[in-house]
Amino acid sequence: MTDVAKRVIDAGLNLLDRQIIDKDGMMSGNVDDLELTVPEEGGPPVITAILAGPGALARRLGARSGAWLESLHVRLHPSEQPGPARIAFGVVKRVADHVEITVSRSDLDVSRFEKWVRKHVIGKIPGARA
Amino acid sequence: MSVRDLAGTQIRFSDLLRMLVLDVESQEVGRVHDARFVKDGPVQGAFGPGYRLQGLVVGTGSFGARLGFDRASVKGPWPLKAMFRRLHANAKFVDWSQIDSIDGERIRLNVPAASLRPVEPLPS
Amino acid sequence: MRKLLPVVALAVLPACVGPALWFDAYAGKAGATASDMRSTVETARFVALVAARGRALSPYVGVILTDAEQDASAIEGAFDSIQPPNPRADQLRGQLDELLSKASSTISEMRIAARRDQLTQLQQIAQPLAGISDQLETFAEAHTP
Amino acid sequence: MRKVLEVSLETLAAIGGFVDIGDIVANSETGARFRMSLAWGGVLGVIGIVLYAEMSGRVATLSHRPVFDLVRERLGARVALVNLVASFFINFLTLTAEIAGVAVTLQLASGINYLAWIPLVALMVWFTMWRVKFSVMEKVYGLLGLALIVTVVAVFRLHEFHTIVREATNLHRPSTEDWPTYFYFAIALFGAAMTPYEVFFFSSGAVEEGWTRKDLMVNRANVYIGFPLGGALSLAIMAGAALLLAPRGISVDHLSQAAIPVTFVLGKLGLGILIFGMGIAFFGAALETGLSGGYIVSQFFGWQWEKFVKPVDAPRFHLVILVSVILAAAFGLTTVDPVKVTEYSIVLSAAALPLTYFPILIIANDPEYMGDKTNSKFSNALGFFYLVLLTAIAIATIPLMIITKAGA
Repeated sequence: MTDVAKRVIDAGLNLLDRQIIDKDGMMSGNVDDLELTVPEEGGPPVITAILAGPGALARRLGARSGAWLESLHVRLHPSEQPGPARIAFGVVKRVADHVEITVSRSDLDVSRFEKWVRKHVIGKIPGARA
Repeated sequence: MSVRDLAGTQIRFSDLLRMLVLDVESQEVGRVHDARFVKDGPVQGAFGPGYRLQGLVVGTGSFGARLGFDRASVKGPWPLKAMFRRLHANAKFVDWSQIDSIDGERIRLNVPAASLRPVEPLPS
Repeated sequence: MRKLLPVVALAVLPACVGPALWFDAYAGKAGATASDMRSTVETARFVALVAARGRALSPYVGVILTDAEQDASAIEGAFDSIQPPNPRADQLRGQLDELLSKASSTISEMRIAARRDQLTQLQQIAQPLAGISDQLETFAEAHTP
Repeated sequence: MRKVLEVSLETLAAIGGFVDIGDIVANSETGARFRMSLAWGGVLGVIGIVLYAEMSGRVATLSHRPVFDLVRERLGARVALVNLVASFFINFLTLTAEIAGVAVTLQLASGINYLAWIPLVALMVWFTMWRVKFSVMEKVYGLLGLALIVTVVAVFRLHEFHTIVREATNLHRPSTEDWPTYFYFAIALFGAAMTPYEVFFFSSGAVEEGWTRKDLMVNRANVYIGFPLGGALSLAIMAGAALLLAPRGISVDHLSQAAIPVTFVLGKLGLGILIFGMGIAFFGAALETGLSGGYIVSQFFGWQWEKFVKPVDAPRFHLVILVSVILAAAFGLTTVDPVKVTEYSIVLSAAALPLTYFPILIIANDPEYMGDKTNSKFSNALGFFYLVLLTAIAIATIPLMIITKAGA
């Protein structure tokens, strides 16, 4: 168990702003925020998800740049009221220097912009797949 | 909102950070700098037991709180270490059970500030 | 930018400064202009020297003289656009202007020769620059605040 | 034996890779105006970059994390964003200056105006980043950049070594210059040696190449031998300007003037080698700054950034690079003076450094990341001294820039 994650952490120091690595070893965003859920039966909150991408980062940047980033996120996102991209803590494999997860980044909502850039810009340049 | 009424709700960690903490006599204790979690909460899928909030690290002067001089095993350089240690010397640990209510930007405690313990270093 | 500063600095001087101060400021800018032009003149002379000895590549000589020509005309233009505050300043202006325009036209001739690949003739064309450079240096020293 | 060869090859490449347009401009200008009296500014900068580059290489090797990743983690999202915006902007200015600088060297060789070369240079810079392998790229421009040794040869041929040393060790301000200008140029020299992109590139490169503890020796050799020798090339440029330009009252406003001393002493061959060396050095620095822009933005947001994965697997990283190169070329084409852009980039560099170096210094002291390879007492004392110095410079730069009208 010590392998997976430390038993006691300060989330700001040990979890926030760390790099997320997917099951293929690819960088998949940063831990921009955490979702805490207070259990139905009461008691202290538990970390239930990692929030990543502009929707999550915006709130931490404070007034102006945050609002700008948030509006950009809302405008570019297909759904009406998009929340931040959410990665359930259940898919976390390891918390160390990096946060490793057991799914592929292509299945994550946080990769939306990346996919767009790949499809419409970078993928169209010769040699992009070599 | 009283802590009891929070059951089933969600909080963003970033909202928790920087919240103002007042003790039972409405004395200002400081702001939330960090939160300590223990891996013994409800099971989160393959991750196993989830991280359960144990308590908050509360202090005055947020500058450099993230640097970790006060908690991690950072060794030096000593002038920096001494400076930031001093800056955060008055940091307090607020156990979850000592929280009475969380309202917007404020956290109210059910104990006086004087009864709060100092922050223990993280076990390595 | 160095070259344009005299103009800017004079333009922003408050109107309330007395005539004596105005003259000193003008003379200071004239001194700085002379020193800038001397740098350009010496650059041209230097290149003529190495070109005459067949020690420089001809595109390089062309480029450095084109740059020098542009600098020279920029320095001249910037100085001419400064309003001399009084008759004493007019005299100063006339004195420096002559040096500036001589330097500028000589460097232009050098550029023309260089572009025609007449590198060996450069030193002969550059001859007047020696005297001009000395006069600019004297002028600059006399009017540096 | 092979390891020794690899080390010496890399170290040689580090010498050639050290010099960029900022070093050439700053050292020529100050040599021509202040002779050798500001040599200490360059020396101070070289010691600083040696110290922090070694630290960032060691941190990257042991924690597998590049500098900007650590900046974000230790300073938090908001302060890191401020650092990102400042560093990216300065890096962009440097990229513009390097691309325009390569174009100017092509102009010096061909006579064709540099503006005509900018699009071609930008395309070559981008293509190299798009296609060429990291380790090959770094070694090729580093080794070819060694052509700049002509500057040292030229200075030796002048047989005025004692004059240079005497002037450089006699700390004084020339009577023709005032104190603010003197310190403004000291900051320029300092910033030219300690550009922020160097640690971004160096640490990201260490992560890209998968350095392990065994490579720490290569890291040390590169930094302790390569950088000071690279710095010596810069000092040779200053000395050449001090000996040949200063007596004639020539101030350096164009790159072409920076080549005068070598041309005078060594003739056509020397000039040819110098132009080639400058072109290669600027090209290499354009690659380093171009990549650094992609590195820091990606590392701040947590995007995939490594160059060894296919571009389709790191699309946002390559998008940042592509857009920066296009914008830098466009900015260069506005006929903005490359020498001026360089001057601003190096002076602002010095001012932006504390926010980047602070986290490096802290992590280098954290055994949780570094194990037994934390900083020695000596590097900590020196590291702390530089942090104080950099902070003082960061505060003083903008006022000095205004007082001296940017060194005019």
